[in-house]
Amino acid sequence: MKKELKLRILELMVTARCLEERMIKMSKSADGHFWLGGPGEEAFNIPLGLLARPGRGLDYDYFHFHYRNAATMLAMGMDPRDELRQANNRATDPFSGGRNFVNHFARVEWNVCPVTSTIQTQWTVAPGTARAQKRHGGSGITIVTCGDAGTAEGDFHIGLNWATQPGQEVPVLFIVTNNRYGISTSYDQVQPVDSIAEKARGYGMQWDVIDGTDVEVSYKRLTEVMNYVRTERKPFMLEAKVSRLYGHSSSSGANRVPEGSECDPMEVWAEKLIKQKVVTRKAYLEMIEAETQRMNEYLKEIKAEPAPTAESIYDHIFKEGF
Amino acid sequence: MKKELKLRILELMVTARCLEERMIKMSKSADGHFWLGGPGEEAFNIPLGLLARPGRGLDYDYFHFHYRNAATMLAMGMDPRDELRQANNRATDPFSGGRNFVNHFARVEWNVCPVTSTIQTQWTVAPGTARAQKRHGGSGITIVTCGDAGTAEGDFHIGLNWATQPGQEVPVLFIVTNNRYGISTSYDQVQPVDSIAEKARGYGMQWDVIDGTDVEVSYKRLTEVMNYVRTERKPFMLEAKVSRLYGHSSSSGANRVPEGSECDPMEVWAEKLIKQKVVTRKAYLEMIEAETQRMNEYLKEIKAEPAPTAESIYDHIFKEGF
Amino acid sequence: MATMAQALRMALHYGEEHLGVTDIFGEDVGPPLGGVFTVSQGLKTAWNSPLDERGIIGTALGLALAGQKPVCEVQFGDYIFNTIDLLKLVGNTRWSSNGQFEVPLVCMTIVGAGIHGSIYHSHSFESIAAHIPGWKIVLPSTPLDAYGLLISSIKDPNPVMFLYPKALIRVKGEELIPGEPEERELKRMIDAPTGPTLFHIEEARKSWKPQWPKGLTDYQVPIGKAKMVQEGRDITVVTYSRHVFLAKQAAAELANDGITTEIIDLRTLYPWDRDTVMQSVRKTGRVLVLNEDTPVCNFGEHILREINHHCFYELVARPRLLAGADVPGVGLHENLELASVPQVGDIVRELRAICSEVP
Amino acid sequence: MATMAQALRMALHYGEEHLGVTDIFGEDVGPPLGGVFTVSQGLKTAWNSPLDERGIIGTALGLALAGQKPVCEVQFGDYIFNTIDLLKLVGNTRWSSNGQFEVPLVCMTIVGAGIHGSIYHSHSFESIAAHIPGWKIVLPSTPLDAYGLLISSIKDPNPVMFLYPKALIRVKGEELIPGEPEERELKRMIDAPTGPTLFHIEEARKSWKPQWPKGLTDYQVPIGKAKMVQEGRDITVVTYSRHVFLAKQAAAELANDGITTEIIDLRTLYPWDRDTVMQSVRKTGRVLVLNEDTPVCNFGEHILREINHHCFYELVARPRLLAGADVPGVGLHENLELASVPQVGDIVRELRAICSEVP
Ligand SMILES: Cc1ncc(C[n+]2csc(CCOP(=O)(O)OP(=O)(O)O)c2C)c(N)n1
Ligand SMILES: Cc1ncc(C[n+]2csc(CCOP(=O)(O)OP(=O)(O)O)c2C)c(N)n1
Ligand SMILES: [Mg+2]
Ligand SMILES: [Mg+2]
Repeated sequence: MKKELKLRILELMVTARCLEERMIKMSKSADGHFWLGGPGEEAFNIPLGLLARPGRGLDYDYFHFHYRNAATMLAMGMDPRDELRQANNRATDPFSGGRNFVNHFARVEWNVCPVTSTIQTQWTVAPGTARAQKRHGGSGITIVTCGDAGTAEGDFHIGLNWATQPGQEVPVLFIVTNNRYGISTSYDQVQPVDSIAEKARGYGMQWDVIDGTDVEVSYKRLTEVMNYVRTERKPFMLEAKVSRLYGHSSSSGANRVPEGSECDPMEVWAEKLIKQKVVTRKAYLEMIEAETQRMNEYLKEIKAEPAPTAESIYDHIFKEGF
Repeated sequence: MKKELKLRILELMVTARCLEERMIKMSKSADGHFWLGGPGEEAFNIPLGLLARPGRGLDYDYFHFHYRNAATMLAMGMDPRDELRQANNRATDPFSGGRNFVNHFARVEWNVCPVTSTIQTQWTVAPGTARAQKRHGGSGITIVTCGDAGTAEGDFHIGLNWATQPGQEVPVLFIVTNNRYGISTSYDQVQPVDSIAEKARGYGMQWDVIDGTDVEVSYKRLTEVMNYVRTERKPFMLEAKVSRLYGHSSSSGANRVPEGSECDPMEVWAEKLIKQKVVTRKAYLEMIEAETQRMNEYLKEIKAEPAPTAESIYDHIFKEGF
Repeated sequence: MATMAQALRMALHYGEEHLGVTDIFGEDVGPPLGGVFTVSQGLKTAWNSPLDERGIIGTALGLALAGQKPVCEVQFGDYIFNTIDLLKLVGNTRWSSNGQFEVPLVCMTIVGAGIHGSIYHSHSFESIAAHIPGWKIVLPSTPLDAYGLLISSIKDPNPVMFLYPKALIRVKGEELIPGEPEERELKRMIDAPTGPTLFHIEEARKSWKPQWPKGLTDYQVPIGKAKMVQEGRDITVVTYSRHVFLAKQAAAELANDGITTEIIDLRTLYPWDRDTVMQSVRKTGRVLVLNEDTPVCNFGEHILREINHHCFYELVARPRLLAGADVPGVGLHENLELASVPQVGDIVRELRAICSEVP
Repeated sequence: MATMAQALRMALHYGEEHLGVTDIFGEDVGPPLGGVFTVSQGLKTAWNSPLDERGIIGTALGLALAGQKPVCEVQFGDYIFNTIDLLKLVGNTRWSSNGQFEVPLVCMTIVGAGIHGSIYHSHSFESIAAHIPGWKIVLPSTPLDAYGLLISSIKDPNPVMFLYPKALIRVKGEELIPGEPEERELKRMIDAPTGPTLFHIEEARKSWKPQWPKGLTDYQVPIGKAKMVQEGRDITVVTYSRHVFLAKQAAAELANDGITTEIIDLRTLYPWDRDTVMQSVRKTGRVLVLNEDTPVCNFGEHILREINHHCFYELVARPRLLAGADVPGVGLHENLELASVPQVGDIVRELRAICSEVP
C-alpha cells in the first residue's frame, strides 16, 4: 500500500469520526433528534468506498447500504455538509430533503439507492440492480451491506438465492459487517454458527470472513473480491468483523464503549502509521482538531439553510406530467 | 422389515392411491372443484405416518404438513371418508367443515395443525410447537414438510434459524419432498445447488438426502432420524426425492405423467413384494379393485351428508363466552 | 373477441416491443407455462422466478432502480400479503429520496372470488393496496379496459398495482381491441399449444412461436377515469371488476319496477374519478358502493366518506356499502362462497332498500 | 403514578404469575435490555428473539397451537408489515379448522408519531390490522387502561393485537392502578438499573431482581368498551390513543366559545363500542372521527360508515374524518411531522367547521 493511500485512509477515518461525533452531539439536542452510524467500521468501510465506482447508470456500481456507511460515502467523495444537512433535517439535505434519519443516504448520481430503515430488505432488492448490470455487460457490480443480527430475516436467504439462479448468477458483493450485536442482543444469543458468511456455501457461492478493523486486510481482500465479482459476474459474500464504538444508536446510549473493550480501528491505524513514520502523532492530533473544528463550522453554516416547509410533505409522491 | 409391515405399507399405498384417484375424478365434476395431492410420494409419506406419534398435546408429535400428505394421514389412521368429506366440501368435513381445499388437514386430536395454502409459512410456525415440546420434555417432536420450490421463500431460512438458536435447539424434523417441480418450473431453472438439505449445514444442523420412492430406504432413514430428533432434541433436515405422478394439481392437468417418465413407488413396491412372494399379483390387483370400489361407495355415502349452510360462514371466528 | 387473458398478453407484447418493458416475471410466468392463467405465453422477456413473492417485489424494485421497466406478477393476490413492507418501500422510494429515484414498475396480480377458489384463491387486495401510499391502482372489468389500462400502467413512470379479476380472466370481451384479429384466428396466433401433461406441453411448445397481430396500438384507458356503464336517474352504483356485471343484472331486475340505475365502473381505484362519481350522486341522490372485499376498512368506505363529504346535502337516502362478509375467508362449498361475497339478489335487496328509504 | 411502560410491565408480570403467560418475546425483549421501551424488564419468561418479525409471529402461532400462552412483540409497528400474511393465518386458524384450534396469543407493537421518529418510527397500523379478520384490536391511551386491557388481552383465548402509543409510553397516568405503589417506590422496585453503555447496563443488571408490587390485581378493561372521556352537548369526537389528549386540548379551546365537546376514547378498535358512539352521535348530531393513520381505507372511514348508516337522519352536519395526510411517511423535521398528523389547531378547525355547518 502506497504511503499516500495510507495517509488518505487515515484522513478519511478522522473525517468520518469527527463527522459522526459531531452528529452524536447534535442528537442530544433539537439539532438532530437521533443518531446512528458507523464508528468502529471505518477500516473496512473506507476501503470499500475507495474501491467502489460511483456514477449514474449501469456502467457504475449500485449501492444498497446499511445505516453505518457514512465513511464509505465520504471515501466515495461525499461532502460532509450533505450528511450534516440530513442530520439537521434541512430542506437542502440532498438525500431526503429533511425527511429521513441521519445516515439514510440516497444519491441517484452515484447509484446510491435509498437506505431503508427496514432491516435486511436491501438484500431482496440488490439482485434486481445486479440483474440489470449482468444484462448490460461491463464491470459494474452491486454492493449491499447489512449487520449481523439482520441476517436472521428471511430476506437474507432471498438475496443469496436470487443472486445464484442457474445461468443467472449476478454480480453482487454481499457484505455483512458483524459487530456481534443487534441493539442489545449479542451474537452468541441468536446465531447458531461461528460465521454468517459460511451460509453462502449452501448456494454454491464463494465467501470469506475477515478482520474489518484492519485497514490492510480489508483493502486487500476487498480488492480481490471486488475484482472477482466484476470479472466473473458472480456473487460473493464477505463478512467483516467490526466494532460498534458508540453503541447501537443515540436511543441506546451513544457513548463510547469502555476503553479497550472493542478495537478502535482509527487508533490502531494511526498508531501503525505513526510507527511507520507515515504521520507524526502531532499531525494526527492536529488532524482531529482541525476536522472537529471544520465540522463545527459546517454545522453553523448548514443550520442557516432553509428548513423543509409544511407544504413540501406532498412533493415527489408521484411523477406528474410525463 | 417384517412381512406384515411390508404388506401393510402396500395396502396403505393402494388405499392412498385409490383415494387420490377418486378425488381426481371428483375434481373434474362439481363433486370436487379442485384436486392436489400426493401420488408419487407414498413410499416416503407412509413410513412417515407409521413412525409418527399422533395424539393431542405435548407428549405427542406436532405436524405441519404440505398438501401432499394424505398417505401420511392414512398411515396415521385417517378414515378415507374424512378426506372425501373435505374433497366434497361437506359440513361433516372434520378438517374445515367444507371450507378448505382437499388435502388441507387440521385435526386437533392428532396435533395436525391446519395445512395452509400459503407455501412455506409452516416452516416459520414449526419451531414454535417444537419450543413448547422442548420445554415440556419427553420425546414428542415437530414434523414439518414442504416441496422443493417453496424452499425459495424466506421462511425456509427462518425455520432453520429459529430451530438452531444457541442453547435452544428444538426437536423439528424438517422434510423437503423434492419432486423437482414447482407447478411448471423445474428444479434446474431455479435451484442453484444439487441438494436443498445441504443448506442445513450453514446452521450447524444435521441433514441427509434420500430416495423417497424407495420404501425401505425411507423407512430406515426415517426411523434413524426421528430417533435422533426424539432423543437429541435437536433438528434434522431430510430431503426425499419423490415423483409427481399426476402433475401439480387438477388445474394443471391431473393426468398421469407419461409412462416411465417418473418412478411410481407403488408399482415398484408391489413388484418387489410379488418377487419376494409377500403378495401375489392377483391379490395386488384385487386390492386395487377393492379399494377403488370402497372409495366409490364412500363417496356415495358421504355425498348424502349435509352441506355447509350459508349462515355457518360466521361460525368459529372467535371463541365466545370464555 | 379476445378474453382478458389474451388482451393482457397482447398488451404485454406491445409493451415489450414498443414501450421498453424489459422483464415480465413471476412464478410460472416464463416458458413452458406462460402463467397459470396463460397471460404471459410466448412473450420474449418473460421468465420464471423462484417461488418467492418477496424476491419478486424486491427484484422488480431493484430492476426499476436500475432503469429497467419490469412487469412482475404475484401468482395470486392471496399470496401478496407477505410483501406489504416491500410494497410500502416501492411506494415511498421516490418520496423518501426527495424525488431522485423513479420506480417505474407494474405489479400484476389476480384477485377476487367466484370460481370456487376456497380460502386462498378468493382474496381481494384493493383495500390494503389503497392504504399503501405511492401506488396507482387499477382493476379492469373487460378485456378492452384491461388492454388499455395495462398500456397506461406500463407508460406510467410510477408504480402501478394492476389487479385483475379471476372470475373474468377467461371471459370474452364485447368490444374489439384495436388491431385484434378475428376470434379463432387470434386463438390460433397467440394461444400456446396445450397437452394432457406438463411433459406434453413442454414438448409441444418447444417449437412454438406466437404470431402477434400486426395492428396492435398503444390504445390507452387513462388512469383515473371511470366508465359510465349505464345511465340512470334513480340510484347510482359505484363498483368495479366482476361486480359491474352483477350490478347490471340487478339493475335489469329493478328496471322491471321502473327504477333506472346508473352504474359506474371505477376502473382505477387510486386515484379514483371523483368527478364522475359525485356528478352521478348529485343527480340520483342515492348511491350503493359495491365490492367483494371484507367490510372493515374497505375501499368502499373511503368512497362513501368522500361522497358524504361532497354530496351530503344532496343525498336523499343513506348511502350504503355492500361488501363481502366479515369473515376470515371465502369457504369452498358453493353455499359458503355465495354467502360470503355479494350476489345479484343481495344487490337487488340493497338497491330496493335504498330506493324505498323515506327520510 | 406509573408510566404506560411500567403499567404494561406490571400487567405482563401479573400475566406470568397468574394468567399462564409462558413466553414474552421479541427483539431485545429479554435481558439485558428488557425492551427498547423498558416494557419487559425483569420478567421471568422474557427472552430475546432473532431479528425477524416473521419468525416472531410464526413462533407465537406455533406456541399457541401447542397450548402455550405467548405474548410476542414486534419492536415497532413500522416493522410489522412483512408479517401480514402470517397475521392473516393467525386470524383464520380457528375458523379454517372449523373451531378446532385456539390461538390464544397477544401481539404487542408500539405505534404512531409524535416523537420525531421520522419515516420508520411513526407508522400507524390500526387500519390494516382492522382489515384482517379474526383479531381483536386494542389501543389504550392511559397507563390504567393499558394495564386493564393487557390483562383482558391475555385472558382472551383469541388473538389480540395490542397496539400502544409511542408518544405516551413514558407519560405518567392520572389514575392509580390497583396495587400500584407510590411513584418513586415503584421506580425503585421495578425499573432496572441503567448505565451509560450497554456494557455497564449488562453489568448492573446481572445481580438485579425486580421487586414486584404485592397488591396487583386482575383489573380488567373489557375488550369492546369505549370510555367517555368527557361529556358534551354540541359535538362528538370519536378517537383513541394520543389523539384523546389532543382532542381534549381542542375541546378546551372550543369551550371558550361555549361549545361543549363529548370525547369518546374507543380503546378497542375491534370489536368497537357501537352503542356508546351511536348514543353520543344521536345526542349531539355532529361528529368528528379523529386519528393519525393515513386517510385512504382509514379505520375512521369504517366508523363513519356505521355512523352514517345508523344515525344518518339524526346528523345535523356532515360527519367528518380528520386523519393523517395522504403521504408515504412522516418526515423527520418538525415542520413535516406537524403537517403530517393532526394537531390541536387542525382539530379546532374541523370542530368549528362542523359546528358552524348550516344545512
Ligand atoms: C425489519 C426491522 N426490524 C427491526 C428494526 C429495529 N432495529 C433497528 S437496528 C436493529 C438492530 C440491527 O442489528 P444488526 O443487523 O446487527 O446491525 P447493526 O446495528 O449492529 O449494525 C433493529 C432491531 C428495523 N429497523 N427493521
Ligand atoms: C406463498 C405462495 N405462493 C404461491 C403459491 C401458489 N402455488 C401453489 S403450489 C405452488 C408450487 C409449489 O411447489 P413445491 O414447493 O415444489 O411443492 P410441490 O407442489 O411440487 O409439492 C405454487 C407456486 C402458494 N400456494 N403460496
Ligand atoms: Mg450488529
Ligand atoms: Mg415440487
